[in-house]
Amino acid sequence: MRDDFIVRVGARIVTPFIVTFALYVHFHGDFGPGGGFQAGVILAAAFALLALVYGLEAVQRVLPPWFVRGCAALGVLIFAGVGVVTMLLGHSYLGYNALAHDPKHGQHYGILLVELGVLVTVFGVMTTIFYLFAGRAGRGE
Amino acid sequence: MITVVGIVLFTLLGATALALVRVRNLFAVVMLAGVYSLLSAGLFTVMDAVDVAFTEAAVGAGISTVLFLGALALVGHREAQPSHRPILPLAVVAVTGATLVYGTMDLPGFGDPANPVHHHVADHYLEESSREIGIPNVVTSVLASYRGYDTMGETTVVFAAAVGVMLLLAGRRRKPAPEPDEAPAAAADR
Amino acid sequence: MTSGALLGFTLLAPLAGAAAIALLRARPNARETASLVASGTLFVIVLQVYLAVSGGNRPELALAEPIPGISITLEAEPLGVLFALVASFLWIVTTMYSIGYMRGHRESNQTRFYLFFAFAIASAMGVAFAGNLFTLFVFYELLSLTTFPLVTHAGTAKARRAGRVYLGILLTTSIGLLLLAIAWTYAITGTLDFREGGILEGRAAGAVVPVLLGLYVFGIGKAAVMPLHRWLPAAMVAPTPVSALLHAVAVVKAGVFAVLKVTVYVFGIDFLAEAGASAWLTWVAAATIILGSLVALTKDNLKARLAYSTVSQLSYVVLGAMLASSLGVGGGGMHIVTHAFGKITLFFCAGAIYVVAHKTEVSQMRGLGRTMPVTMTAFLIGALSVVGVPPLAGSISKWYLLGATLDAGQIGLAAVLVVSTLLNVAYLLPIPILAFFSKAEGETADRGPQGGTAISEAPVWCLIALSIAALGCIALFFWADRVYQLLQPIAAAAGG
Amino acid sequence: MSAHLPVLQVLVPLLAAPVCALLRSARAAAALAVLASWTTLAVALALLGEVKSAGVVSYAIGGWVPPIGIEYRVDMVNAWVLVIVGTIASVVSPYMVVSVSSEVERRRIPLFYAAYLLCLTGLLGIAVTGDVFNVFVFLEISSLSAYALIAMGTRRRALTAAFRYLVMGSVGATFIVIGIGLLYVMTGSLNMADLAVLLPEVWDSRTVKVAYGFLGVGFCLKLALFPLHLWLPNAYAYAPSAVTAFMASTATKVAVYMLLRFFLTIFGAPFSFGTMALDRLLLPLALVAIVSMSMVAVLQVDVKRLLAYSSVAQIGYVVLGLSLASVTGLTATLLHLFNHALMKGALFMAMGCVVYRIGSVHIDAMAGLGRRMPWTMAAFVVGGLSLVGVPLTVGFVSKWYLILGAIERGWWPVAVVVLLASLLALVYVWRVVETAYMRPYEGDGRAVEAPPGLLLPTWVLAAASIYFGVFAKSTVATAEQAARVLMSGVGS
Repeated sequence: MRDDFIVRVGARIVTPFIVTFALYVHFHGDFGPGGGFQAGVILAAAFALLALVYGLEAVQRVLPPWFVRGCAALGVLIFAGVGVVTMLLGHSYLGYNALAHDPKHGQHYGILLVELGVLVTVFGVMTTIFYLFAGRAGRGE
Repeated sequence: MITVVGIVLFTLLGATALALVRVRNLFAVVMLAGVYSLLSAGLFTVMDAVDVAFTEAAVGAGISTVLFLGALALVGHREAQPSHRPILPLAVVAVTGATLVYGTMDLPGFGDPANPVHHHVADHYLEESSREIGIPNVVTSVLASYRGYDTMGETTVVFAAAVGVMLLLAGRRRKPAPEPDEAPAAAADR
Repeated sequence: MTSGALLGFTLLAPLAGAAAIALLRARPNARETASLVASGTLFVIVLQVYLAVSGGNRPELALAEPIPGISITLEAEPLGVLFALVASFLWIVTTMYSIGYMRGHRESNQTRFYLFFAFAIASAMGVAFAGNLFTLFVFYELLSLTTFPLVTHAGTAKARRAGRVYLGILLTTSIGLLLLAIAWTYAITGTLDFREGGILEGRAAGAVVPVLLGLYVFGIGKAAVMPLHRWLPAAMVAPTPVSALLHAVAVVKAGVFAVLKVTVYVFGIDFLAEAGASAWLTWVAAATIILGSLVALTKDNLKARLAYSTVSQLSYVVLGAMLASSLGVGGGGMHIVTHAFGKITLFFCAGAIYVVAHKTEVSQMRGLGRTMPVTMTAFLIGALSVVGVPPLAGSISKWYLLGATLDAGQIGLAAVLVVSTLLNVAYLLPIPILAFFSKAEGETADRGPQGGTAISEAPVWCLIALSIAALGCIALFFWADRVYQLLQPIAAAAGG
Repeated sequence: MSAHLPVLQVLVPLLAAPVCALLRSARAAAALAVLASWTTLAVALALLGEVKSAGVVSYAIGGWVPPIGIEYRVDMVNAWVLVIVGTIASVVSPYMVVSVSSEVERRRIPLFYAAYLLCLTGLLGIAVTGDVFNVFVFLEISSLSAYALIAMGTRRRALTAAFRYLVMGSVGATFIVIGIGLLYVMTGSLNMADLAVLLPEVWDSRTVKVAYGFLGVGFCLKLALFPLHLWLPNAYAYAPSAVTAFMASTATKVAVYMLLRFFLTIFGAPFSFGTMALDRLLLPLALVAIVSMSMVAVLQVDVKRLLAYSSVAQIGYVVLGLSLASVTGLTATLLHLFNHALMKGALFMAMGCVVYRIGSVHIDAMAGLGRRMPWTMAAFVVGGLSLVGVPLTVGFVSKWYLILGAIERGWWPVAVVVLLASLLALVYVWRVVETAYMRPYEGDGRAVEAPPGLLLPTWVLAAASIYFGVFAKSTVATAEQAARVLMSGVGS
């Protein structure tokens, strides 16, 4: 596929849109359907597309395996960490109200942060798994 | 209109499921699985569960198809012929299905506003969400705040999956240990 | 020292002995000294308990309460004291004997032997002073487990098979029947304590009583009531001091002791007699007495013959208990003592013969009386005691038991005892007669320079031990009063 | 911080898991895993103390009052289960440090600890929560990580064993989530306490009964009740030693807890024992499990498999206690959860010591080990005697209550079966003991005593299975209180 001109150009054009869409899905989750989970998946799909077209190595130069692995773990830490912070601020675990003076703002920040955690983990996990499969396939043949 | 769409989608869904079971070419199986997810996403949309539909489309039809294909590259395209007819599994599936159908006969009618699901905690979510949380999408406020802890658990599930795959696949080439039957003999040889 | 603490020391003394044995494993002399010191100490302690109990006290010591309402408690009462006295005294004698035997026979794993012997004695003390059914059960099981390495001491395939039979039967009966009986008793009465007059009276009636009693009698596999006696002959592969432990010091005695104890303190003699629940078991015991003797007659192997003799003799005690009268229980209690001394003498002699002359079969023992005069004289005394010839100890207990059967109007059972005595004569007495009055076959021919009539006695430790045991048979005849006095309170409580 | 105890119970391993995954040093990951496990136990004990003094502890996550948000709710029953899981985790984790270093590739070890911590998180999460959907979420966490952990066994068959577990486990989880879904449809609530109030109104509907059935099948798959136990023997036999010890002592126990919680608290004992005849359904299965699986265990030559089958039989005891439908029976069930965890943990850990030295647990390979590895085999003997139910071991205590429960109901044959099965246990335990002690050692010199890092944890459990057999007062009291909580609906 790497030699196919149309695919290469197509992928190059489409990818920014996919990434943008992922971000839209993430940040628009408060208003319409979507959120961190879907955004993470879409983001991972964007990089999977690139890897299919340009080869795994090319993508891994930009997003090294250790980085996506780190993302997988980091997202969980972000999510759980928000809870720890609210706990330290004297509220109950994941009580976002603690995050700002106005409970509504607190909720808003909290939701954004935890959704970010979800996004990071889902993106990291999906990409890691993709790397592992794709990487092994390359070596096996 | 909605009913017709629903019936069509369900018929297609059933046909896809049957094909999935019958087809032996794994490549086709993966594609059909993608189709299945897409159809389900359609059904969810018809049932006004847009968030679920979105997720199903992104995960079921999107990334998992890619991952399945990645796995296929490792194991080949043809499914091994099963050694015996799966009578017992079929019976189990039939009984399970029948039980589910039996169970749904007492189910409250679909979309009935008097249903308990629409009243107990749902009332609170719908009425208080904007006051307590202040964002318009109630689904998000439930997922991220009211039941945010579940979402954290699900994030952990996803992470656990990655840990599992990494443990299994991360560059492993280990020497297989002797099977139990050989073990004592091997010990005696040495 | 309070008398309760004394009971604790009956467990501690052998355990401390075990610890010393383990520590001194590299120095056999020190190790055996530790064994002797521990056994001597234990006997002194038990004597103190005896003094306390004969003074009318009932020392008690609660150790733990594993399950709410069910405790591990030690309590001294006459029957237990009697059993403990016998076991602790015979431990001394057996240790002496072991020193001679184990060294003379160059046995391996001697440390393990002394170690588990001490454990077994500790368990026996626990059985003797058990204050309730649960405690009895616990120590009864411990006794099975701690004697297992002793039974399989040789480690051969035969020993392993014997060990399997041994543990198999003892644990099967105790877990399958005895534990069930105990749980049932608890469910009925809400207590497991031993009480004078029993705990079941007024709480159980009808068919429950004989069934429950049957569960107990057969569940206590160590009493070797037929058909659950197989473990005892199987265990004959063990070294002779172990046989002594099994047959005289602790194991089978723990069994019949437990039967007596259950009869007296769980059912209560009067309750049993009223309910008539034990009648069917007197006949089981009677059958065991006769069959055991008959099988013994057919055995040429000396230890096997003695083993079946034990099976038969144990049922004397069971019979005594099942007669459910104070005379029967007293006679049974006495028989535990007298049979212990008689049988240990016989086993000591059998072992001595094996160590010195390597003979195991009765038919090989012609002329042994001349090479081993002391041993064979002791054997004669032991045999006569078991038969029940005065002035030897065995005659007293048999007399009481016979009296008990007659008292109960059971002529049939009395006849069984008489017949059994005749059978005893038939299988025991030919051995000393052969040894003293017939010439060894091909005398001196293959025995080399030390053969012939030259005296070739057992190791001196063995001789001391078997002489003490034989003298005990005689002495007990004259001290029988003391023993019976000790048991008097039970008889009194039973209104007998 | 004590107000946050319930959530800390889960949070500590949950935070430690991703950190472990990020670490590169095996040693640091090991230290973290051990530390997290010990903290877990400390929290569990503190919780138990609080429940004992203050009654039910409730924690509203996110500050949302239940049933709006997710509630953590700890009473005697789950406090007890948390202590079991915490105890086993804190004993097994240091053992894991030594045993895993010989069984798992070095650079994989941090991930291994991450998986272990996730599994622990999942189990604790199931036990602590008061929300049915939350149960499912944490069930998935524990299951996924368990599959991976089992696949880490050194033999190739570990992979197929893990896969089989994955298939059957997923079926179980699906059944459970269907059941939960149906409950939600019928009541509109996911909170356990709330459900318990709402459900009686719809008891009669088919949907609730079907939900009950689906949940039951799902739980029985997870707790490996005969005949749904097929995944268990291989999974336990081929998993790494420490994983086997951990899983055998915790995973099925937590599954039993789920069953008790759903059927006795949420649906309520009257519904379970009355309408659904749960006791009469489970009784035959439990009895068949006890007898047949003990017999199968007798035939095994791989000792880990033998112990695995024994586990299935022991689960039979646990379920039998439930099917006695009385406080005594449930006391036996809850006691046996703890007691069996202790003894099976000790047994599997002793076998881990053997694997560590000679690489096999084939019964013939164990000949003469009684002398070569005296402490290891002594621990096995202790655990084995406990399995048989010899007095002064924990095994006796739970069996005693089981027998009493059976006699109370007048079910004599049941009491007899329990005792008979003890004898079967004696047979299979004794086969190993006899091989180890009575047969001469035939291997090369590799069989020497296991390192203290393995031996010490093994003996902690072995000693505990004696200690709690001699001083069972506190455990019995706790279990009985918990049993009363579960049976509260029936008024006894």
